[in-house]
Amino acid sequence: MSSSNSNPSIRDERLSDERLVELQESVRSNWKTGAAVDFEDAIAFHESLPEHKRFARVLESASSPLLQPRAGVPTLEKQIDLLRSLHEDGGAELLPTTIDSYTRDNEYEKAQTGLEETRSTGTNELNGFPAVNHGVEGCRELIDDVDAPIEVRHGTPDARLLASITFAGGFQSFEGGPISYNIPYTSGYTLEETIEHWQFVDRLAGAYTERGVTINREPFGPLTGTLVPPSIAITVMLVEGLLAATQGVRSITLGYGQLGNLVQDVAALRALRSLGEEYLPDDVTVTTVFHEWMGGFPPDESRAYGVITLGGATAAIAEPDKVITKSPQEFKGVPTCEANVAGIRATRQMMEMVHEQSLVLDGVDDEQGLIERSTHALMDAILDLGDGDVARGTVRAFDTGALDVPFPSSECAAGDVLPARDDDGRVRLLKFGDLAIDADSKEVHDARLDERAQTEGRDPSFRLVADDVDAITDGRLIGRPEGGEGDAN
Amino acid sequence: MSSSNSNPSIRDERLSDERLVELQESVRSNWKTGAAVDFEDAIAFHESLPEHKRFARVLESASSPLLQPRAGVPTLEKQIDLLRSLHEDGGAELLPTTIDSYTRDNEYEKAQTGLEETRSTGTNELNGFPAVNHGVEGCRELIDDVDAPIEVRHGTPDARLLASITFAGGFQSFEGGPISYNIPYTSGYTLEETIEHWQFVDRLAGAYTERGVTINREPFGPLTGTLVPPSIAITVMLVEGLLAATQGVRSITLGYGQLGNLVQDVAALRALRSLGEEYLPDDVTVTTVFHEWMGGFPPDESRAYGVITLGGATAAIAEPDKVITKSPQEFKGVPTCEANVAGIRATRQMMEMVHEQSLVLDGVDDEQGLIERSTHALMDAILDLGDGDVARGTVRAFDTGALDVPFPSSECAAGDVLPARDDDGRVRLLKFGDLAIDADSKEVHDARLDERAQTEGRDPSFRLVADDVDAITDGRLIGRPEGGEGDAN
Amino acid sequence: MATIVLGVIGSDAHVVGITILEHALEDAGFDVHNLGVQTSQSEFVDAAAEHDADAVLVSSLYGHAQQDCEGFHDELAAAGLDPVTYVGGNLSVGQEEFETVRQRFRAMGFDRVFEPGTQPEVAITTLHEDLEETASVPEHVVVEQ
Amino acid sequence: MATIVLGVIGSDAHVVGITILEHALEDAGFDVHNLGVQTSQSEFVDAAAEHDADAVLVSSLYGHAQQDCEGFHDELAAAGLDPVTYVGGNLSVGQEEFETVRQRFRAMGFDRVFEPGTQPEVAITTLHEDLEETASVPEHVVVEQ
Ligand code: B12
Ligand code: B12
Repeated sequence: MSSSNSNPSIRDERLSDERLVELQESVRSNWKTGAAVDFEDAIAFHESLPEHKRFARVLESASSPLLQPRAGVPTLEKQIDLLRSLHEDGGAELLPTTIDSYTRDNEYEKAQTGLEETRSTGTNELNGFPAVNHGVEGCRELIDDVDAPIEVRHGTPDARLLASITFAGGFQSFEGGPISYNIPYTSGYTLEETIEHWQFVDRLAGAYTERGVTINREPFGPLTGTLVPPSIAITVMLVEGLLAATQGVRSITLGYGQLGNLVQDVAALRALRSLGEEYLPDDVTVTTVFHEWMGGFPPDESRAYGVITLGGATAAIAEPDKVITKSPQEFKGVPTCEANVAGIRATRQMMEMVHEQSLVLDGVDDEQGLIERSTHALMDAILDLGDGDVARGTVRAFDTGALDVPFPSSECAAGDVLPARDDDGRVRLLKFGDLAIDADSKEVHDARLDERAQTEGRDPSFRLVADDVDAITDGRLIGRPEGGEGDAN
Repeated sequence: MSSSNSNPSIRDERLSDERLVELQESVRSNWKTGAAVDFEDAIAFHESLPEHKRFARVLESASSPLLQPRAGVPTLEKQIDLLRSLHEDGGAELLPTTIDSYTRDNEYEKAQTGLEETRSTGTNELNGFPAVNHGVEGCRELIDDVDAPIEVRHGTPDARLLASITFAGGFQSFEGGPISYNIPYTSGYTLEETIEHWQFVDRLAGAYTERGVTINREPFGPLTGTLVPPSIAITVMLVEGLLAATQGVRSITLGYGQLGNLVQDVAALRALRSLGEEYLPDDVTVTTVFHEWMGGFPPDESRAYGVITLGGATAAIAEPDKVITKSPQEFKGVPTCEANVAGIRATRQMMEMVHEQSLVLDGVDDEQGLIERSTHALMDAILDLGDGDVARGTVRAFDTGALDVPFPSSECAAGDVLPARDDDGRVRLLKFGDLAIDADSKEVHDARLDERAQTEGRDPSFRLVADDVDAITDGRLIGRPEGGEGDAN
Repeated sequence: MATIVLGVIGSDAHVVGITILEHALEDAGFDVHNLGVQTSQSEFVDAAAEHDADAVLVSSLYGHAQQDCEGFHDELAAAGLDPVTYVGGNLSVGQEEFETVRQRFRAMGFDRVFEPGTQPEVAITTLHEDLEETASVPEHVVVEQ
Repeated sequence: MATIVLGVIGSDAHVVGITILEHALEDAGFDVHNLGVQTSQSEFVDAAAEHDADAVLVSSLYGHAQQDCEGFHDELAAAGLDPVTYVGGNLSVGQEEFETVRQRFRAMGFDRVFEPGTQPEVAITTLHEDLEETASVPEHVVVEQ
């Protein structure tokens, strides 16, 4: 059961100028570096940046998918080196700065300790870059010293101070959103709280945007990274896109994480783009990002390359605007710079080779139709439940289970949906809970999973789900029981 | 101009029993280890082998593509370790023993020196395993100590002694053929000579086969590994298959090397199988093998993985019976065992993930039709030129240029055909020389290359061919001029 | 049947692993109390006391396990508890050798330290082994999983 | 324009590289004599003498370059020849560091040693450099390609 009440006061309304200033004042006092945040000074800094460091401009004007890895280390010097190397050796056109877990928890004191320990011991005691502790000046040094646009990537439910400091520090792209950085990333916040927090972040991005400094916002598409059916992921993207647009965001990158079935992934990326165009206001520039497989990786680097390059092939066919690459060391821990470079280069090789070919796959249109129909049903339910207000509707939808996510960390989502792969490896739902997708779509899911149950001669159960979760780690796509692969292919 | 005369005496006829014995006697005297060859004793040894070491049986009964790397080191002990590791760590179902270059030249004395130097210095002074020098006993030790079927892979124009010793030594599969191990591998033999040599090898394999010990034979499909159009490669496969069948070979694996365009590669593998069934006698079991990219590799391992895994994806769709894997160290030199294992594992991961999916690609049937039509034209020309005799016809076809191979090492082929990629990355012919493919097929090649010339705004020339040869090394599929990619995709 | 307390420590939110573990342990017949993600040391200790847990299984994926587990065994001792303790997941930041990591967590008091990707079956087998006789720390265990 | 003799030494049959080199050198205006693959030392020496070559370019891909090139410069000297000599390709078996390989072939008398994947343009540039003054071995070359 969800902990939020079902009569939420939250509304999808633009925060007033006064409220923005008021909130900014209170937020900046949360850690000492907040004092350095000054909007006018920040605008001036952004205006001083060359064209090729303007995130939205670079992303939106690209003619083929740009590559961006994930990467963050505690110290400024090492972060600069790391990003330079990813750009120069890896050829990443867009760069990341991944934030450490303490900062995500707003535990700046602990982050400070970790940063200082790292400086004294030389080994990384944080799993990312503590941008709040580095402050506005630290961020600007990073922006100045690295020759490509950089995005803040994190997982912070309450990212208000992080946004204030990194925007002032010159970053022009910011990942996350009230659902996508709540449900997979924390158990400590209600959706109302995170929607409120992200309204501030988006409103702040909107304020910069109004002044001609476009801040790109990127809802986190993969959610829990674990067999999330496309319609659920896309619905969350649309909701977060709508909420951001209300606050004045004009550059929105909707995301989706590789599931591993080529047809389904291509269909989902196309649906993401077309639904994004359909639902988001005309004055928003919609781009899309494809994340290479976000679930559990194979333990060895060689097999990890197989997963990564399948992502590259998918991207070459679907042509999203951006691809977030994985490294071959994903299984074990935060990757070395070399491994990150290797992930980018392997992806690029595959993409370049496949991109030249006009590949037309059977069944993409049907699958896209299914995804769009289910997503429409979910969006309808949300808007209904909210009496036309997407913020209220979202809270109620999660409360009632009309919207749900598999394997949520947070209790905001019922967690009653259970995904499983069908005989073709496409992700379907085994259990719908109270999910508000249409009956036709449900029939498709049921029929496809029945096929699989027959192929394998076993009843669908949690065991099957667990097998599917492990499958790619184990070197396969579908978690077939030993020796029971059937001959349906 | 070819050095062979155009009125060849060679005929596609089965060598008599007497001739076989006579040749065997003379061949075995070429190096001291030949003395140990004894047919009856060899049959007994083969019969003592367990089922899972019988090459043809394992290959022909497999339900999905088997993986086989390339690998050979000079000493027996290290070769045993290497193969065990490829089998156990890499999961290769079929194993190789790649022979060193001196043995390929029948320079057993030099191979002996290299072997002895390797033993004393500990560093590998040969680029493969000198099976003749190891002799029948050495080979049997290898077969006994390794728990999977092993093939002899080499590149030897005159492999008569090598075959005699390795067959007696327990190997049940032998790569090569009179054209495929002549034209790309040497400049020192006429086709008549190599056909004669391989008639002996095939006849010997046939003699074992008659006694119930099936020796699998595998013509080398990739030829020069460098942009060989499918119809040319397949024609050579059919010719070598026919010649082998005449001598009594009953298990033939026809090969094809990845070109990088998915549609063309899938079409070619399907054409290879169907033409193999069409041309080869009914009592021959035809299987197919797909070689991962045989041309120049990217220098860095990460990008090499992109090339290798695209091969894996292709294999998963086309489902040949066997896949020969490459290692990520291909560019630089003979790979370490670990790199070889990595190549197998990356391939496997991609294959397993893609194999579960039913992927139907547009255009495969058309491309297959084109390949089959061109191949029929080439086969017709050969049989015409030989007055129905494929051996004589082949010699004459190469003499006249009716059959030709791009970038031949040998003067037996005119080398007047020049390949280039079309706008979609499929390999076409820019120059046909006197190649006997039909006018319709030529029109397709011309039209497709015109498209590309237009996209790039440059006239087709050797420069374009050279750019295409380098393209994959440079991280692309098509050798576009800088900044001239056009927007045809 | 033995009682097990299970959770993800610190501010780590990786939930998939413990969800799978929970199901597997329940299927194996254990009485499982899954505290979920982002569980503090004291929540672990309280739950262990409340349910009189035979074993406490701590999961940590995100790399901050060491900081999060510091002093955990003192807390348990202070509460008068001595359950079998396991820790598993991706226990350090980066690509450190697992053996080094294991030593470190062993020194912190964990009875067993599991490497990334440990299958539930392994946990079940060792739980059976370790909880066979008494619920106290088995001194005889030599072969680490 | 300078005269160049080009070939693949020993029993190596890798022909693609020299075919590309031949075209590129010809386009750059050199007088090129391509001896093809599987060229013996004496074939190189004879051709160099016959055409009065300014430079001899030896290619080797298959890993036996060292054995194949042993004594090559003695043969040249014995024939009274002293052309600029280059060697390039995959010069050793396995994954040896290129710097070690370079040292070895320099010691054998080659003026320049080129690593795998060297572009024809590089060869052309250095040929221009090395053949600029006289056709003798340039002592001033410091930066190796
Ligand atoms: C999916 C995933 C996510 C999802 C998690 C969704 C969710 N809510 O669960 C998302 C995308 C949200 C995410 C976020 C983050 N992640 Co994450 N994530 C992964 C990933 C890819 C798979 C984890 C997984 O679900 N595996 C499948 C399950 C079934 O396996 P498992 O968790 O390993 O558990 C099994 C066993 O290990 C064992 N087990 C686990 N614990 C225990 C305990 C005991 C006692 C025993 C016996 C057994 C046991 O049993 C389980 C069942 O078989 C891993 C890398 C990988 N493994 O491939 C990274 C990884 C764990 N994440 C990592 C990081 C850094 C993060 C972030 C901090 C940063 C970021 N990238 O945004 C955030 C942290 C957020 C937070 N507050 O915790 C790192 C950790 C690095 C390190 N330790 O050095 C990893 C290793 C990726 C990497 N290489 O950088 N992540
Ligand atoms: C295609 C190929 C083949 C084809 C060759 C077809 C043919 N007749 O040409 C086939 C399949 C027949 C083949 C056979 C063999 N090959 Co082979 N082959 C390759 C491969 C994949 C590409 C070579 C190529 O064509 N590259 C493209 C051209 C354009 O580049 P290039 O040759 O490097 O040449 C350029 C530059 O290097 C430079 N250059 C070259 N020489 C020189 C010299 C000078 C002076 C200068 C300035 C520049 C220069 O200019 C060229 C133009 O840009 C390479 C690995 C790789 N590079 O990816 C292996 C490779 C060269 N082969 C190898 C081996 C071992 C063999 C075999 C012995 C064993 C086998 N696998 O069967 C046989 C040898 C047969 C024989 N007698 O020679 C090894 C060599 C190992 C080593 N040195 O340690 C390699 C490196 C593969 C590997 N990693 O194991 N091979």
